[in-house]
Amino acid sequence: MDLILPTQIDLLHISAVILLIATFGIVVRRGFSDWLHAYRYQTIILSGIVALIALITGIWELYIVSALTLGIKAIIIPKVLFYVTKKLDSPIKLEINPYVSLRISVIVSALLVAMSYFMALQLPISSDETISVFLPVSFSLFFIGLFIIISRRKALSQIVGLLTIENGLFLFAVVVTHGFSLIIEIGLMADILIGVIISSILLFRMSQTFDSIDIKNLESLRDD
Amino acid sequence: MSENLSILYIIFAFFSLGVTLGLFTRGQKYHAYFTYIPSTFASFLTIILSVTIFSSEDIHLTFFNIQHLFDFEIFIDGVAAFFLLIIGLISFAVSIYSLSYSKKFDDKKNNSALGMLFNVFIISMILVVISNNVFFFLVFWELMSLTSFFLVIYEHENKNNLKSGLTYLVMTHLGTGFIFASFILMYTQTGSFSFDSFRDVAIIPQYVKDIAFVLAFVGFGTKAGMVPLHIWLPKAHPSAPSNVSALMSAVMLKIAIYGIVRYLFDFNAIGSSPDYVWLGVGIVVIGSISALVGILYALVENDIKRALAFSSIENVGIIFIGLGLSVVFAAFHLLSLSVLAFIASMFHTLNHSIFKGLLFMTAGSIHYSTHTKNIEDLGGLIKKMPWTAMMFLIGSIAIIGLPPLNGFIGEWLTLQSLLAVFQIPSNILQVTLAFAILAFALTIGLAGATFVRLFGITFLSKSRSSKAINAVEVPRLMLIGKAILASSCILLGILPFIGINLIVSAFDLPYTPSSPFETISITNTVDGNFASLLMPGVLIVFISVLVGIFAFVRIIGGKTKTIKYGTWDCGFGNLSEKTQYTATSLAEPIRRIFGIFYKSHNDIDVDFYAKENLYLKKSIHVISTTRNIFDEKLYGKVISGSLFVLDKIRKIQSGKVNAYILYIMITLIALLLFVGFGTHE
Amino acid sequence: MLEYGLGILQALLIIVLASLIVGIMRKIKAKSQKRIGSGIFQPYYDIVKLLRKDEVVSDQSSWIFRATPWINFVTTASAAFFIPVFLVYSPFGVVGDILLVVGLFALGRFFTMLAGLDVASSFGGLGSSREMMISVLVEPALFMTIFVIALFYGGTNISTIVSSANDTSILVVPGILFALIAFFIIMMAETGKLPFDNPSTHLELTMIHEAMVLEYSGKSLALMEWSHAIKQMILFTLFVDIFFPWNFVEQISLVGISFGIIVFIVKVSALASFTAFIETRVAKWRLFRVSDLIAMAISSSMIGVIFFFL
Amino acid sequence: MFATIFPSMESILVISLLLTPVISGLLITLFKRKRIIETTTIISSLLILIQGLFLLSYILEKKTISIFDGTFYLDSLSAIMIITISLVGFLTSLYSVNYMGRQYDKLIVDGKKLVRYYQGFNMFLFTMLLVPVSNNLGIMWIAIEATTLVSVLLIMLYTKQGSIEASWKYLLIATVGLSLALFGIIFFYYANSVYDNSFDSIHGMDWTNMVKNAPYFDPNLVKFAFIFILVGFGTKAGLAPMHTWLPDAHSEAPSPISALLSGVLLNCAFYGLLRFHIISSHSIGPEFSNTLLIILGITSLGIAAASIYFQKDVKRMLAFSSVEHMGIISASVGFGVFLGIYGALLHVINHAVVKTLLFFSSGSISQKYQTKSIADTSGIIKTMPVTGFMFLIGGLAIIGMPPFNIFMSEFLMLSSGFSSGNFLASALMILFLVIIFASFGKHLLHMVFGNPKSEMKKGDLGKFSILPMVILVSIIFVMGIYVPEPLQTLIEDATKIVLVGGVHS
Repeated sequence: MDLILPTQIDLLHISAVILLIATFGIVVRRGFSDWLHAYRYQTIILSGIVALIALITGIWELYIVSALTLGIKAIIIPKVLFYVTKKLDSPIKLEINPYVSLRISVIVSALLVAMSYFMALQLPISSDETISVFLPVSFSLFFIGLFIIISRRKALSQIVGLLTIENGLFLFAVVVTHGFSLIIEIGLMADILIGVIISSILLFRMSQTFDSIDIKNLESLRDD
Repeated sequence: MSENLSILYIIFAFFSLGVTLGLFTRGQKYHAYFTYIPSTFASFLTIILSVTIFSSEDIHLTFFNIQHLFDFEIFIDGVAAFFLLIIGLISFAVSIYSLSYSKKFDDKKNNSALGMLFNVFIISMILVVISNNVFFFLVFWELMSLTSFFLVIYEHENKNNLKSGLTYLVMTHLGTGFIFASFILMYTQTGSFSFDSFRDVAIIPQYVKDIAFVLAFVGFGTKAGMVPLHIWLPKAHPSAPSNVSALMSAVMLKIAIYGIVRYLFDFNAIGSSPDYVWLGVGIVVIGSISALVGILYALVENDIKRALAFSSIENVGIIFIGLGLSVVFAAFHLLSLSVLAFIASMFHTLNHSIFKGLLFMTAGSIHYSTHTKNIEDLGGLIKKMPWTAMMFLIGSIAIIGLPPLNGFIGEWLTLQSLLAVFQIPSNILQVTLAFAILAFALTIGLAGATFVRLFGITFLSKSRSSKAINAVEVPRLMLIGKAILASSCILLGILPFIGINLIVSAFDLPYTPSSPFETISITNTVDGNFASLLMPGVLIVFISVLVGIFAFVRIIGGKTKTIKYGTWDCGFGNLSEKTQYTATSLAEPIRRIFGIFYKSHNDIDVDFYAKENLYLKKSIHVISTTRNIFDEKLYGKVISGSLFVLDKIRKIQSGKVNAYILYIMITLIALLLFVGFGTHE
Repeated sequence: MLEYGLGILQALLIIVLASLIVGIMRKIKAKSQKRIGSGIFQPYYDIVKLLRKDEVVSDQSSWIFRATPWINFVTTASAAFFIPVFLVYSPFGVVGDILLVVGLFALGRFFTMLAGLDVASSFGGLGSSREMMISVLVEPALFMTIFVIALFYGGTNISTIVSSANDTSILVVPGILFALIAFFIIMMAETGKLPFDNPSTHLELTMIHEAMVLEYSGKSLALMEWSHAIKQMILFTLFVDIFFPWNFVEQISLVGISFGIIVFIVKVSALASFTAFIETRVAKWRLFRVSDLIAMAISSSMIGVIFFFL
Repeated sequence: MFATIFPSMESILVISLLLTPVISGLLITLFKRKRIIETTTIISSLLILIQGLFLLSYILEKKTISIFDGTFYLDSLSAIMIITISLVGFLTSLYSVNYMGRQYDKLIVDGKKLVRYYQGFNMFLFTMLLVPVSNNLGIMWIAIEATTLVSVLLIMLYTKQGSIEASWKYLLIATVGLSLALFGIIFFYYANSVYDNSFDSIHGMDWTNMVKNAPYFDPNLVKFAFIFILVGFGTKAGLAPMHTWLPDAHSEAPSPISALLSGVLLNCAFYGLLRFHIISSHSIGPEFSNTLLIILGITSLGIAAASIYFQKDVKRMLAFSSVEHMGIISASVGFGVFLGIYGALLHVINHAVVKTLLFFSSGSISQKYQTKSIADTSGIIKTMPVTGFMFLIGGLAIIGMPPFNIFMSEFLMLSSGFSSGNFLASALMILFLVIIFASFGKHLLHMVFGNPKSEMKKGDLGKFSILPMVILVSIIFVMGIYVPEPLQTLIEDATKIVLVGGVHS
């Protein structure tokens, strides 16, 4: 590993902070399109980070991977989701009262970030600089995504939550394993893409049958 | 040795012949003969096999193994042969009986299934008794319960048959769970599943054998119908067809007793040190409670087969008293008394299987000709079905334990072993066992009352309903079936030494086998004659007195005529059958005395000729019901309580996706914390 | 061979003297009620008269109704064979013991109850159901007393009991006293004496034993009466042998035996008159209070047991 | 007999095994006609079964096969999986021809949907076959993720409300669960890379490589990683707190698919969990992962016991019984005794066979009675004697009645529970099994016996649906008393792998 210039280290820190802010952006917003914009920024930052790591570690595959993420995750997936939200025939395009009010969800996400930093300390990963910076970030991305799925009422927000978890996972993979072999990388991307397509089909079906994509009317199968 | 084995193969061949024929002769006219004749031959051969085993040495061989630990091995020693005898004798009589009894099911259902299951049921019982490996014992044990379950719900059109079938299956499965746990406990010590390894006592520590025996006792007790776990028996036996309920009650309960005897005898789970007394006392206490509770419920039961099922619980209780006493005496090294108690309980097992089989068959023939089991609308059947009445009378005299027949001997032996309690050193024990005598004596009294009621109401006086009026005697084959058991009742009663020698040689007990006409004598401590009984002698006294009195009456009285005339009706004119005592009213005084137990409740509705005038009553209708405290109080509470708890747990399936993801997050964090702290110690 | 002769003599003695005792009791009861009453040999005349009369049998009844008198008589008479009267041991003792006697009584009672039900009249049913109730309670009491006696005198064989009672003559032991009380109550219940059952009247309210034999006439009635008397006689002899075992004949001599017979008759008639006296003093109790009386008998025998063990 | 031919023979076999479903999927998309689709699916699943049997005999001789220098690695553990997948797959294809054919005639399903069904069916088989074959854990994860996506497509075949809800929940929970699993895998990969100085990223992800280096992993890291794996694969395997998607998904999917889901897919996820259990028991000893497996096993058994009594829908009840059986399998693997693991692996096969039979028979029953609710179906033995008999045998087998195969494996597992010393867990297991016996028995009896509510003409549905059921019932009866020799040796080798983690290559 060549000597990392100080500027690169605080560059890493800056990019980590920006990524967290973008994730908080998703948590705070209410409208469908706001989520998707926030998600798009997050993915762009993510691909920037990947390029930065590629620059630092000098592994050329990472450049392809960051290009791939930019292409698929930042452009195609949001476009698909925008198309879906336009086609939804439910008039109001925003989430009125999620299970957890926005203010509390911000506090909870901050708590989750703190927890992921505490968890990262437990793990005996100290050697590499990039890992020690980005490991807690990926954990927090993962837990915030999980929290979004739990606390929101609209199906679309749950998809966005799912994608945030995927981003956290992807960051963790790139940081820790410097991108395992390309086949697995492509396999991952394909999975996420198909996942989004299927969930958008389901979204269409839901809006046709329930004419609203609120999770409330998805509770008929239960043990009462 | 080899010819014993060949008999065994022929037995299996005949039974499987019965099964296959049962399957393929579905609709034909003579299907009953095809299914039941093979089973008659096979059961006859079983009797011969068991008798030969008594004399020659045991069969012990391994056939094949399906896994390195599960090998199908057979071990027929004296103990197994004794129970084989019971199975053989009763299924021989019942198969002849069902040759014509199964005609009753000809019209409604494909009764070839009945024939097929009947044969499979008997084979599985035989296999249970002879198998020597835990896995195959449990497989055949549950196969026996499964086939008897299918037979219980044979008429599954009416709802409560299904419900009782389910209770039966679940309770037996609970019992098997306990038996399984006890066998596996023994397996953990010996490392192999075969019973031989359980037999060499050295390597199994004492406390393991204690726990294993207690678990096995509860497991086998459920199947035998011990009190707290008996609720399935009065439900399951009556709903099965009568030839099957005869087999179930007479033989299947004994297979459960076989299990306990195997544990007591072979795996000698009971060491001979005084700290085993609490086990023996426990068995005696449970036995006396089951006896008392069983007979109390039999007394007020109006369905004849339910009453007989309850009386099976009582008799199983008596058998347990005998077993418990033999354990208590063994614990105090009083070997001769422990042998006496053991002979008493085994003799009672043999007797009970005989007369209970007889009684259920007679109940079956009543059901066959009058199509009803409720004794309230029977009556006067002795005139229409004289032979069946005779058989029922013999059966009831035997079951009550009245002198000439075999029940008396069993009871007499159990009473003697109870009376011999005074030789036990510790005082507290003597007093507790004295209470057991009180319970046992009360049971004998109540049994007498029950069978007076059952016999009196069903057979004597005027018939109470049209069903009873046009009843007709059952076909001859059924009578032969019953006659076999009735004659063995009388035989064992008059010459009890046959039974006692049989048991002594089967279990090779250190009891000096008395000469054929020798009295069954027990000497007390000061070797005076504590008690002795010579049944043939009693018979001689009977005959001589009869001849004497007959001569006396003939000489003094001279020839007198007997005139038939109506019963004394205080001049009111012809009495309808309404005026005679019904079954409920006959037991009413006793129900009043044991009120706290029965919680009996009479609801009376009276209707009047005219509303205003309350004195002119048109009719009074009294329905008196007793509640079964076990069903409602004990089981009702337990089931509703557990359902309440289960209901709470299942609420987690709430239907909300967010909640489901929350569960995953919580489990993740909980496990991480569980690990997180783990690493830092 | 001589013992067997004496044994048969003993049994015959019981069977023959049974009606005499009934006559004595009736006489004493009449006297205590200030009436003359019939002679003490009247029961004999009744039996002979009945034996000569024709029988009327109900058309509803079955063979059980006709067989019961014979079975009843045979069982009670054969029970008489095992009871020592003047000899300490009864030669037939080895054949049966006191449990057999109780069993024979139970067999007789079983058939009487069935006969009661057989005639399809409410009287018979009434008698049988009450008899059922009382017999259900008497059985445990009887077995408990037998248990106490067996404990004290080492065995259920009647000859052993009587001979050990004769040797020890330890009447004063409290356990035996409680057994005596219990046995007396059971005797009253078993033979249908007053607090339990009023033998003389035919009133539905009071009769238990009478109700069952209501339908009998002629020979069968004679047999039933006679077997009832024998049963009563056996119970009296047992009571006398066990609790007042004075001067039994040890060595067999003509004078000894005749003296023994006379003493036996005196003892039994004394007991009979005492019970008759008790009967006149007490009224018939309500049916369901009778069970408390028998429960008292059971508890007293239980106390007897505890006294033995402590 | 294959060993003599040049080694590439195995590779042809494995490749052809994987490619057959893909080819038949393509064929189906080309020819749209019903007759052709059905025959191609049957032929392809038959081919898979035959190749699976060949592979089985191969592994029995040579213990392991590894081709393309380690990307595909098969040992006796994966052989068990392949056998279950191919057997159940073949029988399901037979049954779905009859089942979907009848739905097609009743116009519940139109031509397009039928094509989509058979495409999904073949892709499902392909993805499931990929799981036991792949040595690289990343590929295995992708395969399992693909099974989720394909099965979601199959579940949402019908457009009614219930199937949308079920598929949405299934997609969401499964993807969350599997991303957790990926976290775990990457942790293991990291643990492997940190230790192995000569770290070649290509083989880092291979299971064989990980097992070899396992003893030198950092214990804390392994514990963290195993937790993520346990929760991740546990969700997909339907273990306790994460099982919530299972009843909805299995009851809304068409019956043949829920047979595949319940019978085989749960086992694939459990197979993945088992692989990591071997690695972790290699590196930090088996106690850690054993206790976790027992805890999750007993909780899922408890929750299943709690909910079966209250079920109103047949297929939901069967789904809960799958949760119960997965709980028993994981608990008995957790007992960590040779007999227990042997019983668990045997139970994997037994459970797959019996559960498939139950779903087939309940599928035809609900088609005949037009309702899935337990209360309305009664007297099946009268209206549909053969299917009723099969359903009864399956029902009795699933609750552990002795003459059938499940009793044998449960016998082994419970005895291992006692001999491994955790008495509390085994006592709880017996208690829950009895509760389930009572509640399942109640519903089973109500359905099979009694007299049918509305007048219904007697008659079973279709010869094709009876054939697979007859095969299954015969397997149940045979396996109840006698476990065939080759199967015995196969399971013994697999147990050796799981117990000691002995890697042969």
